[in-house]
Amino acid sequence: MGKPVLYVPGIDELQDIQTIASMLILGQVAKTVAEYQSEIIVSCCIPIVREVADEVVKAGFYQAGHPDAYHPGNTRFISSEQFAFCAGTNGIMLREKPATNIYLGRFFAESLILAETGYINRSIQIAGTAEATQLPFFVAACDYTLIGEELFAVSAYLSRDPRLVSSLKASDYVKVFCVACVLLGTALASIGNPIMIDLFTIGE
Amino acid sequence: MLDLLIKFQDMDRRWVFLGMGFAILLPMLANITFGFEVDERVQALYDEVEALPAGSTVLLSADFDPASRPELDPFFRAHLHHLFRKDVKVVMVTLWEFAPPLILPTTEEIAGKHGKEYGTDWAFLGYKPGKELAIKAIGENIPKTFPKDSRGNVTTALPVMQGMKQAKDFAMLMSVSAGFPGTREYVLQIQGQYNLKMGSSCTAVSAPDYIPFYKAGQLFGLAGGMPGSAQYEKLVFPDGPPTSGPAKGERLLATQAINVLNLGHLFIIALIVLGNIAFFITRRIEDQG
Amino acid sequence: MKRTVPLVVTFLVGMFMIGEFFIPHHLYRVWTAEFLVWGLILAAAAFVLGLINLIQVNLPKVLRKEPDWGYKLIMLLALAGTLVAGFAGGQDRQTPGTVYQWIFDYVFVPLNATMFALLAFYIASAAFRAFRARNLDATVLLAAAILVMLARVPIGESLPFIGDYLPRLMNWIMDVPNIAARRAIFIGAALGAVATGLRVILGLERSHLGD
Amino acid sequence: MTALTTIELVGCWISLALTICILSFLYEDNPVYKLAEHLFLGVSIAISVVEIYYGVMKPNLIEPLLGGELLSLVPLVLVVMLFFKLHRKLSYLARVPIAFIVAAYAGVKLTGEANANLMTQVAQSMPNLSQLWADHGIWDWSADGAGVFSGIALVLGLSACLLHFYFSAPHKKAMKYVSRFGILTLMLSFGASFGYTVMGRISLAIGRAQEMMGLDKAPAVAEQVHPKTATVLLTIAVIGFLVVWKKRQKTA
Repeated sequence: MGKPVLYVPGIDELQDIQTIASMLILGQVAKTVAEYQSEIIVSCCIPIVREVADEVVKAGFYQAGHPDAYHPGNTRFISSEQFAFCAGTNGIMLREKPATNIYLGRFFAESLILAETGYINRSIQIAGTAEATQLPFFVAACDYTLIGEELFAVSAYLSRDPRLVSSLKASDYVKVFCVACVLLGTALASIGNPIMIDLFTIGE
Repeated sequence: MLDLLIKFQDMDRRWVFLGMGFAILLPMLANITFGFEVDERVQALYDEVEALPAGSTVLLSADFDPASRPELDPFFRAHLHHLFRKDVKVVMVTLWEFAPPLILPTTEEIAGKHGKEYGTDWAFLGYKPGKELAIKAIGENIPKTFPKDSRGNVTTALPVMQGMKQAKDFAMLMSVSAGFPGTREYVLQIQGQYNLKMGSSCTAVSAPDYIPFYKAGQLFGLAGGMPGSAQYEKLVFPDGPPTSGPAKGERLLATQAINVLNLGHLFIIALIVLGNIAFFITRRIEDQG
Repeated sequence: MKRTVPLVVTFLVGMFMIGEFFIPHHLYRVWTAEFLVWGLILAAAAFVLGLINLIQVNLPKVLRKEPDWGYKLIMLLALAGTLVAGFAGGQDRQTPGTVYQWIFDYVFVPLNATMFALLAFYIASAAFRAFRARNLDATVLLAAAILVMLARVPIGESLPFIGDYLPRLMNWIMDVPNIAARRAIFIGAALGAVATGLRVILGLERSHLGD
Repeated sequence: MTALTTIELVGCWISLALTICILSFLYEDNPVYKLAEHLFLGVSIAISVVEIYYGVMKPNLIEPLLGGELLSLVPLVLVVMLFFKLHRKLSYLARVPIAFIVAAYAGVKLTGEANANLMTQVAQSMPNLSQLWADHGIWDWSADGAGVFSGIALVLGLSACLLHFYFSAPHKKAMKYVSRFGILTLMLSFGASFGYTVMGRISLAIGRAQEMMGLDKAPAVAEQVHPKTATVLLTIAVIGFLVVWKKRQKTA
């Protein structure tokens, strides 16, 4: 208790779907943190993401009934340069010693530097990204890792909003449909019928 | 014994750092050299550039920063030599804000050595932020996206830009890409839509991500990481560092660096193997006792 | 009003951008391109807000002489100095010999590249710590990593017996299981993106509007 | 090669000094690193702002406005609304430009992702097995293991991974095995990715080492800079400082 939570919403723009998913989860995390009367530091790489994160955290504290505990200086714009951002976020980890680091969103090469610094700091680390190149590093250095679309599923699941959960179900059906198409398409292609391939090819 | 093994498994990571440092420095100081082969993806890339007719124009998106320079700059240099040597014109853009100070001096230097004129043989349209949006805009209308070039000339007035309105008007699109935004976004946003002929040089990290695009025919060639750059250097300069001609003085840094990679890899593999041996012995002793 | 207008804007702009895919008319393209440029301008303008936040967070720390205030001061001075050099340099700021280019070449480039280079060391320590054959999953992870590492360097190719097969096996792993896994992640992520994109455009997802 | 100016020489030495300051972080967080870190933050933000101004604001907003293009008033209004974020009471106005930018990207992504990631990836995953059999048989070493086996492995691996992410129902019975196969495929891919990445990461350190040894410069330039001497001297200085700092820390 008393140690803050560090939340890093990736380093991509607000418009990236992963960043939006991260913002939704941030709302839930902020609410929980506020309920325990702890602190949450959000470290942002993109100015406009900071502005939105600020609103989201404020709303979370408000919903938890502790609007007074909300501290705008804890949602910070660090730098829009990838490794400067990484250095700045490392600084927060080393000097403000968060108990938990949460990395959710779109990450690139900085993922391993962040996760390793968090590891030597003995923080509990939760990561999630749909960026396939960075997943191995999060898997190696974090306690829990959300892989690919699990990131989107968590935000829908935590929100408990039936409309969001239903969209999750819809993507599940599309997934099964894709698998069926791949299997059927392979069978058809193997007997010389490329109809399924043509069906999935656009703009030629 | 058990204590020692357990200690080894949990050793301070700073010992690992120290070892890694030595693994990098030793081959550089001792000047060890190894040979290497050219893989199919780099060969395909080279062949496609080689097949360009003189006078055609290439769109080059150089999207890297100082951090990824060791991997991509050798490719970038060799590629410019290759293009200018074949009298191909180059229009360069970048989506990375930190790229212009790196790529512009290099291009000026190499173009100068080949006696190429700015505006007629090559042009640099500058940096455009916005990531995917910028790529989409490049696909749609280049003069609109870059109303002026990096020197403040009106883009449509440049001789090299005559007849070049969209990405699809160019003979090929080459993406020298250190990550996001880069090759992947070009493929997603405009390659498919306009059926562009596109090649890529990327960092070793992104290479597995882009191989599906190569397999799918969306990229005609792919040079991944330091080895990709070294292989391309080998194809462009088959006789080693050039001692005469416009490329005189090129040091072929990627070819040099490939030696260090050997020892670095062996060091990490040795660490993992030793770590596992220690792990198994400890587990066995613990199981017995 | 406060809620409806942003939602209406979202819906109209989003639908218009999607429409481009189905209506490949020249005039339509002109307008989507214009919209995209506006998006670029907005993203750029947000930097002013970022700058203000930065000063709001750090300047009081310097003035109150909180711990590390000296470093914050250095940061603010470096920021101000580089801004002045950049704007004073104007269109020619990137020509060799200018202060801005000097800062870029001799301060920014080494800092950025070295920060990135720390990864060479971190990847070694992460591999040493994480790659233990604790169970089947971890063993597969570890075996694939070692195989690829060996095959990636010329030394692997010169090993007796397996040297010839190593690069081919690596290519197979990269081309078959790796592509299978990556395609699955791509497809899943694309579904997530499409679903979330639709939720945003239809106004079901409003977190970004501070709701 | 012409002679370097004093400013350039000083620059080369500063560049090496900063490199060593950052590397000192490998030992632990220390004042030298903190100095470099904060310098980096300040400089990087300023460069972003300058480049964004000249790359976007000036050519796309300011110049068209000065040129009397009325259409540019629309993005100007959006920008002004965004700045209301700073106003306590009117901050809700900023929601309109935020809505605009998110919707524009979401729309672009929707079609881009659906096309390239979804449709193309699915279309590429339907191998013609009889063709593979005719060309390569079961397994062809000379073509990196292409053949019927790989074709089937690709299709099954992809299907299993996709089904592993099936959230609507718990993974029981047959699904358990499918999901397990999916996880193993993922692990194989992650391991391979990790191993593949090591190379890129070492390359970065090589780049730094090349600079520290002067290999990145033309020989004539390197002669003037004396990079090796500089590296050794600066390293000794930083280590010396760290020793003193550590001692002081202990006594304090």
